[in-house]
Amino acid sequence: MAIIDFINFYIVPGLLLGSIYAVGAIGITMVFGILRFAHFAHGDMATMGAFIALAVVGLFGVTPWTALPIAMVLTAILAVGIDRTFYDYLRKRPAILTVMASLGVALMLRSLVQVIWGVDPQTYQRGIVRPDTYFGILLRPRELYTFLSVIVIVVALTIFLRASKWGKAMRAMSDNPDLARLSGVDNRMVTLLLWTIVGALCAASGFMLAINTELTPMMGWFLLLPMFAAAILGGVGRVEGAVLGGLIVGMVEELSVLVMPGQYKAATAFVILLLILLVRPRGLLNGKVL
Amino acid sequence: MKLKTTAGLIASLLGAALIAAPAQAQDARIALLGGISGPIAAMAPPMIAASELAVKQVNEQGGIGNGGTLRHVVGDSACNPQNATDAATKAVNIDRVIGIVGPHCSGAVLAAANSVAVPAGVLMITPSGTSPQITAIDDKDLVFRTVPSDDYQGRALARTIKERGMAKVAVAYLNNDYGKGLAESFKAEFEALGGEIAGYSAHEDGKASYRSDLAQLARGGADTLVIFDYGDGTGLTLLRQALENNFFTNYVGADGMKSDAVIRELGADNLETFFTSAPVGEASESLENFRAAFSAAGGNPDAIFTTTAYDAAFLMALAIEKAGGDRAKLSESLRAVASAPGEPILPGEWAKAKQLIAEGKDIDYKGAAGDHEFNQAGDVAGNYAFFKVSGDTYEAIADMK
Amino acid sequence: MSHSPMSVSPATADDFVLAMENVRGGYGDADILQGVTIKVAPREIVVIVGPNGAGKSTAMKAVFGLLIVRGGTVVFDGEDITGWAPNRIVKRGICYVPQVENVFREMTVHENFEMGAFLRKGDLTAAYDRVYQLFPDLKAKRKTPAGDLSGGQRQMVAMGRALMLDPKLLLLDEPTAGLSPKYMEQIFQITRDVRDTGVSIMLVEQHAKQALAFCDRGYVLATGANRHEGTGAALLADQEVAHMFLGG
Amino acid sequence: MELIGLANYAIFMGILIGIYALLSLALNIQWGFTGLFNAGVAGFFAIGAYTSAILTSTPALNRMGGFEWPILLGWAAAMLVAAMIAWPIGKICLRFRSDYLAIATIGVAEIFRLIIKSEDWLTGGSRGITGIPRPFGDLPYVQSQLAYLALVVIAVLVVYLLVERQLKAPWGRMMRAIRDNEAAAAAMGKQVEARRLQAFIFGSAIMGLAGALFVHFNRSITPEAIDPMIATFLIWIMLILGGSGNNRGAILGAAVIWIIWSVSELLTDRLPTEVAIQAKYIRIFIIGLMLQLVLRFRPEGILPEERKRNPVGPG
Repeated sequence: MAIIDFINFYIVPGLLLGSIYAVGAIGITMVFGILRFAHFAHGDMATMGAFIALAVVGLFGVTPWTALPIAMVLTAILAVGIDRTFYDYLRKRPAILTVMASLGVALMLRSLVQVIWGVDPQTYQRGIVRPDTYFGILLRPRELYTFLSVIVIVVALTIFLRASKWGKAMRAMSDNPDLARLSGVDNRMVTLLLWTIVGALCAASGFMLAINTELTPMMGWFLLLPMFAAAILGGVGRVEGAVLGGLIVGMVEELSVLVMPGQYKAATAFVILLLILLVRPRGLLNGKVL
Repeated sequence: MKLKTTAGLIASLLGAALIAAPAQAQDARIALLGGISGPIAAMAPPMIAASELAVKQVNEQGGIGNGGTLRHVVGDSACNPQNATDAATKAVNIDRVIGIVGPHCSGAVLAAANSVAVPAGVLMITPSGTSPQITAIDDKDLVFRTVPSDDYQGRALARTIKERGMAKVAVAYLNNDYGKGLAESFKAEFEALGGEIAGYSAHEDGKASYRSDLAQLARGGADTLVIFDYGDGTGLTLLRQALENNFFTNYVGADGMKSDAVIRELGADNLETFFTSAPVGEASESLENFRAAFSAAGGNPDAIFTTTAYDAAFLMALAIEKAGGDRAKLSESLRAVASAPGEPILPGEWAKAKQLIAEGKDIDYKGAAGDHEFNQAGDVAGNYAFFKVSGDTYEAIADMK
Repeated sequence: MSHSPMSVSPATADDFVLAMENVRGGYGDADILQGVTIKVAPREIVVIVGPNGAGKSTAMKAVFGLLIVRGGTVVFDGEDITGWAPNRIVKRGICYVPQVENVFREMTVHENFEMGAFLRKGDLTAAYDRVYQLFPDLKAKRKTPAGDLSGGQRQMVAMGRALMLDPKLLLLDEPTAGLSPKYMEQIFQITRDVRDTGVSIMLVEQHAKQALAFCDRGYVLATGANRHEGTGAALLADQEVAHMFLGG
Repeated sequence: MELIGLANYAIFMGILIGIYALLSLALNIQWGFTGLFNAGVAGFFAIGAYTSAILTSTPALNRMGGFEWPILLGWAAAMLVAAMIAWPIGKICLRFRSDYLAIATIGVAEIFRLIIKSEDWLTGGSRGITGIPRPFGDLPYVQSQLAYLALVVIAVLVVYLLVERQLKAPWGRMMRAIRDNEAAAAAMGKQVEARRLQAFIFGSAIMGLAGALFVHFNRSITPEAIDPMIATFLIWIMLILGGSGNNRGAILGAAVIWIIWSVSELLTDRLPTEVAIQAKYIRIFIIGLMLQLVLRFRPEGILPEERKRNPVGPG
């Protein structure tokens, strides 16, 4: 196989898939890190975000990429609302109850998507797009935009977390919640910020998946487990770890077909997950152990 | 004590349900069970709508028996055995149906037939359960299907595309009973004919990317990709990614791919080398009758399995009419109305059929998806045509032998 | 007004930065503190010592609102703060350095200090200068994650973080636990330096002898109640106290 | 006439509730009493189902078996194989703390599901296994259903009594101590690990039994039956809703959820078809909402765990 084919048909799709996983995994790892629970509604929240973008495209006739920021804001508001309504009052109780609540939210979101938008697969823009060539590498505009958006999101988030007062407060909360509270960090504010960011990231990951494939009510649910694998692989609570984990999971999934039958592609994420839990439960970048 | 409370709760809820459902003696009740929620959620509503069209036509053209109405309930089999048996049990015991059209998925059919329909003596016709396992059910002649076992279609498709000069193909199939059944029979026949399978792989539902799968398939040098999947599911993603990357020249699907979603989302211009097979009736007016009626009713005749779903419901109604509503005679009557010889009845011709039955004449339903000459096991032989995309719809370009 | 028979305070309540009187309470249903009285005067280093399970750390947490207090009062700087939430107490001017997990491990030294000053607005230059002056070792490590530092340096970061809010009273929970004698001496020295910048200090110590030797006043607790109190030197000289800690 | 229909339906519901109650009881052993967050229920359910199916079904051409074993042997084997597979998994996974264990077990169950779907020689792949005998399957419909209900009820009863007895024994007291008190757990060290493993294996064996009861009821099994939604998460919802830590709660939760799920459809079926189809999606919403309501107003579940030392009730 020519190197260029290998890049075009295995590496680039792997990176693309990995980028989508990464954006979702960042949210999961942040919820894990700060609120200490596995957020099972993450995938369905991504679905919701993707469909909200579809609604924005339909209502205002804007291009999908213009709809994305709007969808991110709306999904962020939704995420904050969900937290206030369904998770917040469980904060002092065992984490399992919040996990269960998030499972319930997942079901409710999926059902809403089915009722509002129906069950047919849909796309933002009809037709197919053949790729452009950049030094032999085949890329479609939407793929280019996806990569760019992921970079923008990761850089912006990193700057926010490293340089801003509240970003640092969020890291502090993830690092050592008791001490953060002793330092006077307001829990509620951090939680509000967290869900704003998580909601926006969910919308982004759902949107990117949808624009590269189709929108279906189950799309996010299928995304959930690879995203968990990515978050744990990178190290819980580590944003850069989630990105790394996402890229690795995406890449390994795409490359797995070289050595395994295609129907086991879905298993690769879990195998990676189990291996990492066994060998290095803190993840590649030394995350938290819950 | 708790048991009593629970039982009381069940009883009161059921009571409420029953009050809401008055039954009249001369009416006949059937159930339409479909995978409304679950993995084939996108396919189920049009299929249900097609079956309902048959029910509507029956009632508009004289109803059942002497002034009776054909009533139906819609149940969700969710494509899994748990929900399928639940829905079938409710249909049989609470709604007192005498026939079930459905369920849609083979696993659901197996469970619902084995633990509900057959023991309870209720006739069941599935429009889309394609697994060969259904043939083997010990069914007391109560389980039928209007969709051929995937064996027929896979083989017919192999012969057709071999004839059309596609000698080296790659096969991508969805890892479920539908995809796998087609892929296996296709492969066997295609290789027997001297064709070369240059790539053969299964894929799971719901993954975000299939590009490396496709690249892997393309490595064998095949110019044609045969996709056994659903056009409003993963098959759409797969076809899109294959087209966008120019992995192959020709794309061929079975009936599952003959979905309007494919044309709607990918665009007809991009589908000039996309072909599908699908079951059709021998008399071409059969399909036309159905298409016209279903379009008029707001349905989409290109949606998957709508023809078989319509035929299943129409056949059920014919059998009920023939049996005079007698549950015990139902399967015998079904065989009578479906098989030659007899006066041909096309989709929508309920009034004519009703009159012939009343006169004691033999009829033979020639459906939108085939003639439905049931064999011993309640299976039908397939009758297929080869379709290409033309404008916003599919156009038959050849019969498949 | 409740008052403890043990109370032999040298001055009236108004002269103390902190006056915790006859406090009872615990984490759950059971009272761990059975009536504890501890007072800290301005610019004073007060040490709480006692055997394991005496309620030393618990007494400190009672000051900081981390306990369910079921009796007694905690008065800080003339205001009754009994039952206040920790973040309110922080704003009022008490900072607490927990025994363990007292730094943000993944954040740099400097970021730890920033977090310490989270509630402060305005120019922080003076505050940073103060901590880096107190802990010159940390100046070179300001970009190092606190988790990568040695135990003694981590303790400095923890104290520095607490000092960023410019508290009137600093609570140190076993700051020398697990440190080598050399570091222990250093921490004590730093504690004195901190006091000299005008802060009152209350600390809980496991190393009773060393701590009593360096403090201004000490309290000996046992089974959740006051046993002895006095200047460090006086307590060290006390036969009963010596017996308690030297064994035999 | 109608009453017989009602009774038939009630019998059927009883059978499925019984099977789900077994799963819920098994999960209660693992989560309710031991604190093991097993989110791979479907995996052990599947192992039991397929084991019994392969061993008791009639011979098939293109897969292993069937061996036509007696049904009871098939059930015993289902429990045994589920336990045997649970042992190494527990050995490896139980060291993870709650959420990690959950995600690891989801992963294990998904791998099982993919293997079952793909390895035709063993499980019949996506076509599944048919020709599985059903005890009393030759009786007329109603009698056969009743007989099966009796079997399921006996199984639930036996498991219930067994678990209750174990809980009152020192074993159960120790399990709860381990769950509630980290320090006590740490102090007991190695022994704790062994106990947790025992609970995991015991629970998994019962999940296997539930799987076996399920396949013999349907005389067939296909991979759709082990979808994580209906074979793992639904059971979690049942247990949390019924009251984790309370065996009667576990059974009640199974009953309540299944009845709501099933009966709600009866009511929505009276609506016009388009609305009825929408209503099926809304059913999923209702289950989600129910879960939220219980978590909000009764987080210990409908029947909370009985704790002697903590008489404080909800509210």
